[in-house]
Amino acid sequence: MIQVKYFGMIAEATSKEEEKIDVGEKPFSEILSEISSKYQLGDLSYQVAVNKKLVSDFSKLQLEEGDEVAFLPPFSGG
Amino acid sequence: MIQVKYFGMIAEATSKEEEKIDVGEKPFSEILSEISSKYQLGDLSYQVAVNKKLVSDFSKLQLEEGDEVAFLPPFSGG
Amino acid sequence: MKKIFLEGAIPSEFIADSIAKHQSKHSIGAHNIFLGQVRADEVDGKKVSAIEFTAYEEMALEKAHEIREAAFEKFDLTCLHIYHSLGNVAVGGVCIFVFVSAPRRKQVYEATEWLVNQVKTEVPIFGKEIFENEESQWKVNS
Amino acid sequence: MKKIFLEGAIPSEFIADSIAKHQSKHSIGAHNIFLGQVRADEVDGKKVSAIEFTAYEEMALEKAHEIREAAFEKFDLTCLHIYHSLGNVAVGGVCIFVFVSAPRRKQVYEATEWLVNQVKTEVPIFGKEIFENEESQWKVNS
Repeated sequence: MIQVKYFGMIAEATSKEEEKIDVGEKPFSEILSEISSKYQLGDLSYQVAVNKKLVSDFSKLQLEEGDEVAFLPPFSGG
Repeated sequence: MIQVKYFGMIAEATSKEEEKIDVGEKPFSEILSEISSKYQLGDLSYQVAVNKKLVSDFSKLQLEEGDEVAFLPPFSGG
Repeated sequence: MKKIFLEGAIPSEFIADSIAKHQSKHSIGAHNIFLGQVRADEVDGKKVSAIEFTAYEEMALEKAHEIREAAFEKFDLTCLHIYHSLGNVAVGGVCIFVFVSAPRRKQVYEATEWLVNQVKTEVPIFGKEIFENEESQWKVNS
Repeated sequence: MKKIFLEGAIPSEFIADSIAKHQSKHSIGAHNIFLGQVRADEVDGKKVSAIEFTAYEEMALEKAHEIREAAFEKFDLTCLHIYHSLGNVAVGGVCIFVFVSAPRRKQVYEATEWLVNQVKTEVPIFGKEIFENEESQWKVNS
């Protein structure tokens, strides 16, 4: 199981702030596209962080039990 | 009569903050050198303001009754 | 990890306190402070009445920590503080407070500007502009 | 002519008050504040304990007025304030407070820096550093 967190306009689209997902052996990119289609995030702009670090190369990443994945729309603090 | 004001280290050298001086028809440059020699200001760095404006060209200036002349050492506010 | 979030607008007394606390540091000669204040912007005839801030708090604290370290590398500073609001900040309220102190003034302006820009672009904080008619839109940083 | 001088150190409450007063101006999005604080510099083994400020006050007010006008020409500002101490300011005390407000942040840092430099070079204020042993020397701006 991994922890998935949604923020800002992404949390509005998913109507939830977090959820646990069972990912088994699936590659990360597949998990991301499943979430994206489930909640129709296709038109939204976002970055993905794993364990609080932004990820740019999804292909190299294999999630582990307990990882925290966050969907982050453009930052707009200040 | 004109009003002469001294500030900062110039006021320390003159031991006074202001005085009235009778200048008659004397040119401005002559008044300045009289004051400078009287108080031995020769080694000190200063600018002169007439009626609150810094003066750069002394030759063109003729003082009038009631003018205010100020001896200003380098500014060091802030 | 230093705390950066405050609930609601940052009060002017909080800012005064931070200033007063630095008066015992006698190597400091210059402070520079940036405050971001919520503006009553108008969008299509609707007026902003507040911004609602949320954040990925744990990541934001880590990022703020990295930014602090980088700032101390980059500029000759004695200390620096970053604070940001969470939750609702009405127009006129201060939502970001960046405070830079150094022996001399030369670098404090640039350091403040750099820090504010880093917070805006690198820290996962999300602002939602609430209009007077209760509609809202997600804030976009320029 | 706006008043710029305060007797003694500028209290943090005074700064907080100035900030609070701007919270009703809803076109403002960014404030930048510069504070100069008296440093315990060491010169030939003697430590500065205070700076004693005097000024040619009438000329200083005229100059500050000119600087204000020039700043509003040069930068896109909503308001700006300049305050400077007269008399004795002990180490750790704030002796200059420059406060710039604008709709957006872009120019506030540069405007603050420019204003502080103008005050230091153009306004007839004279600082005398008082050492702990009661000797003194005239401050030189760098």
